[in-house]
Amino acid sequence: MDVKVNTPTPAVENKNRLGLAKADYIGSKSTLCVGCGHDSITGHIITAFYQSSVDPLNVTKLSGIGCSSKTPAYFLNKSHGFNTLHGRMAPVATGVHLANRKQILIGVSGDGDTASIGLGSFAHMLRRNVPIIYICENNGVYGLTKGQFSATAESGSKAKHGGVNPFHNIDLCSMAIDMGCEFVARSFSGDARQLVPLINLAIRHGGSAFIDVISPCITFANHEGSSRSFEAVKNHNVQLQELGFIQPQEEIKADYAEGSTQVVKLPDGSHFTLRKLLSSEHDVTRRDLAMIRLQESKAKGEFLTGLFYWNKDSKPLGDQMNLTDKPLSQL
Amino acid sequence: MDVKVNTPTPAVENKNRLGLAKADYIGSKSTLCVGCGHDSITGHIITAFYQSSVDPLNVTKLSGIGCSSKTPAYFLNKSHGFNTLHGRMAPVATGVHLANRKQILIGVSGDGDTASIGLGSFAHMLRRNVPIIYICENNGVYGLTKGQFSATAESGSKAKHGGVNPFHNIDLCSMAIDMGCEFVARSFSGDARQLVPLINLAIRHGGSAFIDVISPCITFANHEGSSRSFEAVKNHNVQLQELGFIQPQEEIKADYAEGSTQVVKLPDGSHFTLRKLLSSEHDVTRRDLAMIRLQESKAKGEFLTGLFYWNKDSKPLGDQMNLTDKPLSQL
Amino acid sequence: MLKPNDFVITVATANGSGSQSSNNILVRSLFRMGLPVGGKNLFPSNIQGLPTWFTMRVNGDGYTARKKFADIVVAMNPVTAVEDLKLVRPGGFVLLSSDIKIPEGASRTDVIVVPIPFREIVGPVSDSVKLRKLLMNMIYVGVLAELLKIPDEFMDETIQHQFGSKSSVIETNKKAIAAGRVYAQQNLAALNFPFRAEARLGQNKGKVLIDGNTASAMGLVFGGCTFVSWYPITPSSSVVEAFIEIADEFRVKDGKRDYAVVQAEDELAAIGMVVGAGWAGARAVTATSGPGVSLMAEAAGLAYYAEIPSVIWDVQRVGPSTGLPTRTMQGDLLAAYYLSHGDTKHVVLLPGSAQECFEFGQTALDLAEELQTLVIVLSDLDLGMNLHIAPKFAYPTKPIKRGKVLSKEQLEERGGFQRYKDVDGDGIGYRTITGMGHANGAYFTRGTGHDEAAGYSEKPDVYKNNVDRLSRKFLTAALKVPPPFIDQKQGNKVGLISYGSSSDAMTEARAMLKSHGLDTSHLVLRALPFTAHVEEFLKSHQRVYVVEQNRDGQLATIMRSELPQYWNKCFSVLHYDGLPLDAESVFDQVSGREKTWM
Amino acid sequence: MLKPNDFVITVATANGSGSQSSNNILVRSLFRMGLPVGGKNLFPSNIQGLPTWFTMRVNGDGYTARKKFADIVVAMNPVTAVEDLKLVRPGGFVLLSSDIKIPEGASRTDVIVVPIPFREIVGPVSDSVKLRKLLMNMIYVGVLAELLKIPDEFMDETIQHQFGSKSSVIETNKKAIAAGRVYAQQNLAALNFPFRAEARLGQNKGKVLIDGNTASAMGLVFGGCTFVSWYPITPSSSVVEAFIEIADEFRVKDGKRDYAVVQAEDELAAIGMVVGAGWAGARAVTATSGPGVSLMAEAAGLAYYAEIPSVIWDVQRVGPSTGLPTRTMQGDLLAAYYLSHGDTKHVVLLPGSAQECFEFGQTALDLAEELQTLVIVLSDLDLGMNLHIAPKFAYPTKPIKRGKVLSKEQLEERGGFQRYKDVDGDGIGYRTITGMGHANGAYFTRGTGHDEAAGYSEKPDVYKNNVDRLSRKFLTAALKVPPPFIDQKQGNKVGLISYGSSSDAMTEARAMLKSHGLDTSHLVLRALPFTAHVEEFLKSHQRVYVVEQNRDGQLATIMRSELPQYWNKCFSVLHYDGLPLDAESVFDQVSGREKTWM
Ligand SMILES: Cc1ncc(C[n+]2csc(CCOP(=O)(O)OP(=O)(O)O)c2C)c(N)n1
Ligand SMILES: Cc1ncc(C[n+]2csc(CCOP(=O)(O)OP(=O)(O)O)c2C)c(N)n1
Ligand code: SF4
Ligand code: SF4
Ligand SMILES: [Mg+2]
Ligand SMILES: [Mg+2]
Repeated sequence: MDVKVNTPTPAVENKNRLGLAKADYIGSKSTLCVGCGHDSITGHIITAFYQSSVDPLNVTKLSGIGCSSKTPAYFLNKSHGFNTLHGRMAPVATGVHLANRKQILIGVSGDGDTASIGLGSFAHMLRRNVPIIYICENNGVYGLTKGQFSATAESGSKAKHGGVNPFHNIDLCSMAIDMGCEFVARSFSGDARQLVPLINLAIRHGGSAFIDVISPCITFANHEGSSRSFEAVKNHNVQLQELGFIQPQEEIKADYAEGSTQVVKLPDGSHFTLRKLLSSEHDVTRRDLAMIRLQESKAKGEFLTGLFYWNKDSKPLGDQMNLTDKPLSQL
Repeated sequence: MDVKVNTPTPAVENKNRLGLAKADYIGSKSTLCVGCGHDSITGHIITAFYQSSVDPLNVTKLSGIGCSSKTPAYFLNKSHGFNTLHGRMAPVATGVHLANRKQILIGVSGDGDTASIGLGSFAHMLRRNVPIIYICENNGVYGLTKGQFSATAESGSKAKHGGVNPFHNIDLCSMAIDMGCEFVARSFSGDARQLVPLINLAIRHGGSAFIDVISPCITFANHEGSSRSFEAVKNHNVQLQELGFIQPQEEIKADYAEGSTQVVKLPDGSHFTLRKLLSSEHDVTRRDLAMIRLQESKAKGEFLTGLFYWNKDSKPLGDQMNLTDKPLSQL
Repeated sequence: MLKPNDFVITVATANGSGSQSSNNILVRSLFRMGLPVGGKNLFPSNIQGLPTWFTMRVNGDGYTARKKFADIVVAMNPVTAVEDLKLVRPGGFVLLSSDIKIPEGASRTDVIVVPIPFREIVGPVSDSVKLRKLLMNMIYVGVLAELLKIPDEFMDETIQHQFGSKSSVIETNKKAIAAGRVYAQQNLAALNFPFRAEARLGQNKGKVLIDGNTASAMGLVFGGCTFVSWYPITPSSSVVEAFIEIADEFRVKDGKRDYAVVQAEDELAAIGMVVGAGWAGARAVTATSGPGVSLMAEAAGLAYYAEIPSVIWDVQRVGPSTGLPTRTMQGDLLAAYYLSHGDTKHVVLLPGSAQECFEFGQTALDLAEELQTLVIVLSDLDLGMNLHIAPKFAYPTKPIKRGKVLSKEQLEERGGFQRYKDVDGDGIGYRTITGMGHANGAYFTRGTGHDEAAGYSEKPDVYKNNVDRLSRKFLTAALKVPPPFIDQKQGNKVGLISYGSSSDAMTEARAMLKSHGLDTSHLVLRALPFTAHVEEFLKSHQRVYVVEQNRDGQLATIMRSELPQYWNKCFSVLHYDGLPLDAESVFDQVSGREKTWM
Repeated sequence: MLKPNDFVITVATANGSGSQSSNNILVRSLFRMGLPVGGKNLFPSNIQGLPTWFTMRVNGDGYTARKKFADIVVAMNPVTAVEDLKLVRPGGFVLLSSDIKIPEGASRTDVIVVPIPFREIVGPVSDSVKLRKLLMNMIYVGVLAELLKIPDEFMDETIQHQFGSKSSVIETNKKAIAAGRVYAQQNLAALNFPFRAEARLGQNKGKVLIDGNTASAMGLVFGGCTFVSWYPITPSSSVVEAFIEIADEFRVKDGKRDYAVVQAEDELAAIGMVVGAGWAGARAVTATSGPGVSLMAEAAGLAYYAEIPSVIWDVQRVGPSTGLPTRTMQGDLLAAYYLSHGDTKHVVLLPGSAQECFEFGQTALDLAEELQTLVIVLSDLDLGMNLHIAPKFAYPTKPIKRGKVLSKEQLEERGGFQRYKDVDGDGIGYRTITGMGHANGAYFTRGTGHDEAAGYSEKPDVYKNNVDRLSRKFLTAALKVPPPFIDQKQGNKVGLISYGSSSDAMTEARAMLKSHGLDTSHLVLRALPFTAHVEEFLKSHQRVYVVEQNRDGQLATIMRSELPQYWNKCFSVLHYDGLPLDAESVFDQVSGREKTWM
């Protein structure tokens, strides 16, 4: 795919290679609750797009419906955005991509939006490998409708006003792998060091890049007994790797000689780095291992985070279809 | 769950323990194409219900829309049946179960019905463990609308009139396991020896019992290049176990002394037998192993069949909810 | 001093700031005094931080509909203060948090702005910063209680009731209220505050102040509902949340429930479950709002054509699309009536009060089973989420009607049955339910073509006969649905037709019209299809105003198409800005047009 | 001997038995002779084995609508033979496979039953059992060709065209036809067969015999459609299947496509993709049928309210619910017009011929972009899947209209834009498209409340102004949609209104009425909202019959609600048994009612 990551220009202080300041990547003021995990993620998105010097005019923002789905209004206000319907971001994204496959798509959805009403379409979007940075801001509840359990809530988790979730929870990462997605990662809203490199990498991914971000709902799921409180997440967060991202022309500062860090050079001259943190061997290029890692961690009751699976050479839907170079929208 | 498998009565020739003949389990004449895999499955369902001496008055039949979904009209015509909407069998089953949880539910769906339009609801039904024998008659195409690829068609498979499927195929068994289903099996329409014991066992399962049955479409997917032709299925079918079912009071004829056969006694006095056929170790009580087996076989391009995962003590939705014993429908 | 018991208070705060319980205490204290009072919450589609308004109206004559302007505005929210100033009518009062600076030129000279140092007053009440923030809202309650002369006893009772056993909470709140009172006594005496609440002891005896959704939930619980599925959506979620709470209290025996509630994965599934449960013999309902109704369209057609008892409880909000999720509208009438493709038409119930929300719980389920079809109840956000006075609900005495369901014995007696045969000439066949235990009891249900014996058929005449019977059944429905309420006087030339949450404003508007010399009749429509009364009403008036809270005059649309002969008598009165209907809007439109005849 | 070129043949076979290509050869040979001919396939919702019927009608006057009875029935299917006998009119002929035994008493004496030993005749034609089974169908083609005197040259041309390069197939088929001919020559001369096809050379020059779905696909391909999504459903699948075939031929350059087609996972996704593609600037359409339309309701509201160009191509079948998937009906008019909750109303196009299916491909996309909204095209199974004569389609010369889309330069010139501002007074704002490259070009689209600048808003007046503008836009739509075709004569008291696939039967019915002394005017409605012509037409006639293929008189319902003042002139003529409309049904109902005035 013709991903529009721009070629470097000389660095100016507080400007990126496009000469844009971070402020050029912000959006309108958030209306979410103070302390909501989603707002942190918005910040990380802004950082990554700024760092990667993506031209906002080449970006299209999408979302479904929910607190999480409001956030595209809070970043990249120079980009077109579409806050669609509850659960329908995936098909809308499919159409948006095919209409103009030169655009970089970033979609923000929630766990209700993705794992309940949108589950089927999410799965099918992944099968088709629609190129989109798909961020699920996963808090285990329906925030905007006031705290009902979502399908990703751990079984046994307690609701704010009593009630225990009896049902098996959906792990969107293992499902994404099962559906053929070629970029599957999990992170935590509070972890800029992990999430920002992941978004930087996702910006350069050819197909669907799915990032499940645990993002606590401060209002309805931050109490004791909630499996998604900040507390619970911090206690159970196990990182698979330490991740890093080095922009094109940026100096590779760290000393990766020891060998425990893998450095992957990307076509635009940037580098992605992974340093193994877990004892179990993992190879991000192997789908079966990714699935096994997730099964193991699930059995242990951990939130395993990191990059699980990645195919560098992912072929987006528009390429599969042999579309003309000129966007269909401009014909 | 109060599964209504009836207590044995003295055996009469050509009658089961309820004193019913096999003819008491049939339905109206099939209108499917001659040679359609679905018709064979209908036969196996009739056999299993007859063998297990299930009273047809305690059975409710459900389906979605498709050639496959027509088949409930072709068996158990003394049972109430509901041919619902395309992709909505799962939620309808949820309501039917809760209205009267004394009924044994058998649902027949197709791969279009289950893996495309019904995918989300299928997944959520499994999460809730709605007790139903859920048979997906999987031919890789939309039979009733004349042969378009379904989402389970192998990528690379050829359509009858040209066209190659470019997309990742959904493996309903691995998805079912991932969604928490506690009875997951795959079989082949032509394999009575494997499928009939599976249905017999499913009749006695507490929760959702999912059986993915490869069922070739003779009209639209039986040509060369189709990954689901009778030919292709026979060539790639790899059996995980040899399965058997021994009804209550039936003599255990085979000599299982050698130890390679596992005999599981069920509460009603029947026995389920598994004889290992594959070199890889497998334990049907372990979800993670089931997932790994499927990943392996997928990588090899096999149709792995058999019982993948089974939790004997599955707790159906109605029990989880603490419903009164009397069916809600009779209040 | 104005006459007592006639004022409107609007409190402007930020969402999630804790004003909800303060407002609740205030409005419920007024209720305890025996006053006619209503409470309306105008909130944003947001969880925390955006502006929100709560309006209480006390009116001695019983009018509790929204008014365009308030007599008293409590302005706590700096973000909206300038706008909030505009909410008060000339001569009214603004209790302005003294933290807020109104910019030069934005203030008003025609109202009395009273700065109040809420933050300072609350200071001594609690040590906790967090608590003080919440208790600020209790200060204005205290100030208002003092200004309006609400005796402590009513406040105390209300607080007691609200917080129950949490005695420390009770004490702190009382302390805050007292601090407000003291401030007012010491500083606001000079105001000569003209509004006053005067107790009418016993006048609210046997009544409750309740939101329509809770009333609906009670109606369903006591109306024999055994199955509920839902997918959360504002403003319908509280129907189910209240159902769970009430049913958990009243319908659990020996730890066992005689009802099931399932939170579905979406609305397609929610209605699918209802159709399944209804088919298998449960009394089943799903609650939703507009977007959910749209998603239920396909299954609605199935319920209609395969004749499956089922209920959709639609608490309407502003559409189209996601619209304004927290604003009110009567915008789903056309969608509900014609829901689904093909020739479909559904029975629609239109509750017009909290009392009716309660009653229609059973009515909807009864009609669904008697008519063997989908029934759609249209409530709305104003009716469902705002506070209305209603008589205490009595346990329903009407026997539950399950319609033509054949038991094993009845089937035996009849020697068989044909599911879709019109034995009784009313278009309604007999059905059996799974597990009924008769060897000839089974039949096969489908949304495809079927004959009288429920066999598959594509035959032209079989299809036609079947859908013609469904048309007959719809005629039967017109005999069974709740007839309209009619208040009619011989000689009245002008009639008004309204439905749903418009009732409060209508009563007031009629009084206003009457005081201006226009005596009007009133028909409150309670269901579709139309009963014969509607035509009678149209016949007996020269001009009929159809009042609706939508843009397109959806009821008028249906009236013209079904009773076209009266088209030139009918005029639409429309209100569709997301706010509850107010009497003035009706009065203005009706009297404005009546002038052309006067 | 009757007059030539006036007969109806119905062939009764089993589905999947291979009769399709035989029937095709027959009907296309008649077409090649220059005759007015239509072909209708009446098939079951099944792949193989169930009964199916193919009817060809040749009519010198050009009437090709369905007739209630056939002149000639070819009875190949033992299962339905007794019923099939009833399809022939008194005096007609039945070519009965001599494998079929008609039970005593079931035969008819008022028709001529001709047993034909198809199996024996086909014997020598091929050695293969399987092939012989298929070729049996060519035998009746041969017999009919001989009886009707269809010259070999036309048959040969057709076969050549049908089978192309497969010369062995051509030979075998010719052989079978010849065998049928020889049998007829030798055995049926004594019949004195009264029907005859007489060539009208050149009369079908410049014309094609085509199904509406293929025509629609061509219209979309040449009308600038760049995006198609679909979920397979009868009878709409062939629109997309034909689109793929035609676009693959005409719109691939250097191996690159300038269009995308996605088979979606369901209809919710299909419309979601169209909305996404339309929003991002593609010309996007999805094809579906009734159940799909119901599932698209929520997104339809989004397209309306967020103003997104999008097209639904609904090939209607019999509803409600899954209904009769392979039968025809005009049952989705109300559903389409009011699709979705809230105040929504959509532009609906009503193609009435294969030619219009073609034209409306571009028209629908143009209107969707000009009006920035959803356009729903209502075709139906009869129009879409049956064979109709149409003029050869010319490559469209109308320029493609993309509506108010601002380029970077235009935006620069204007110094900015407000997405939802009614700059031109027609209710339509200006839009920009992703990737247009201007720093001020972006805006945020939502299905929630928004102001002129596309900012989020819940303000009452902002909401109201916005939806009032949408009402204005709908008035603009009424000026832009295709006006009706009107055939009107001064002095005609009676007018007929019809739409869609009814046209063929209408033309014939009017001729019948005229020959009985009733000269009628005719308005063929081609779109909603109504243009001014509709009212003009109603005004100028005393009685107007609204002919529809549905139970509920859906167009009449809309007419009463929008033009109620004419209610007492309008009468519904309804046909809704799943079969295509026939002239007699119209004639009977109109003349029956006219008697009350005569
Ligand atoms: C069709 C439809 N159904 C229901 C809703 C109501 N609704 C709004 S947001 C939401 C769930 C949001 O949950 P999630 O996606 O997890 O987002 P969060 O608010 O937790 O970030 C629901 C059910 C809706 N807008 N549309
Ligand atoms: C809502 C809706 N969309 C589309 C259809 C058309 N349709 C009927 S069956 C079918 C697919 C059937 O495929 P599958 O479930 O695999 O069954 P099979 O015929 O292959 O056994 C489709 C798309 C429909 N009936 N309803
Ligand atoms: S309710 Fe929860 S998810 Fe929504 S904004 Fe508040 S903290 Fe965030
Ligand atoms: S089309 Fe295929 S799936 Fe359908 S009945 Fe025929 S063989 Fe079976
Ligand atoms: Mg969430
Ligand atoms: Mg299939």
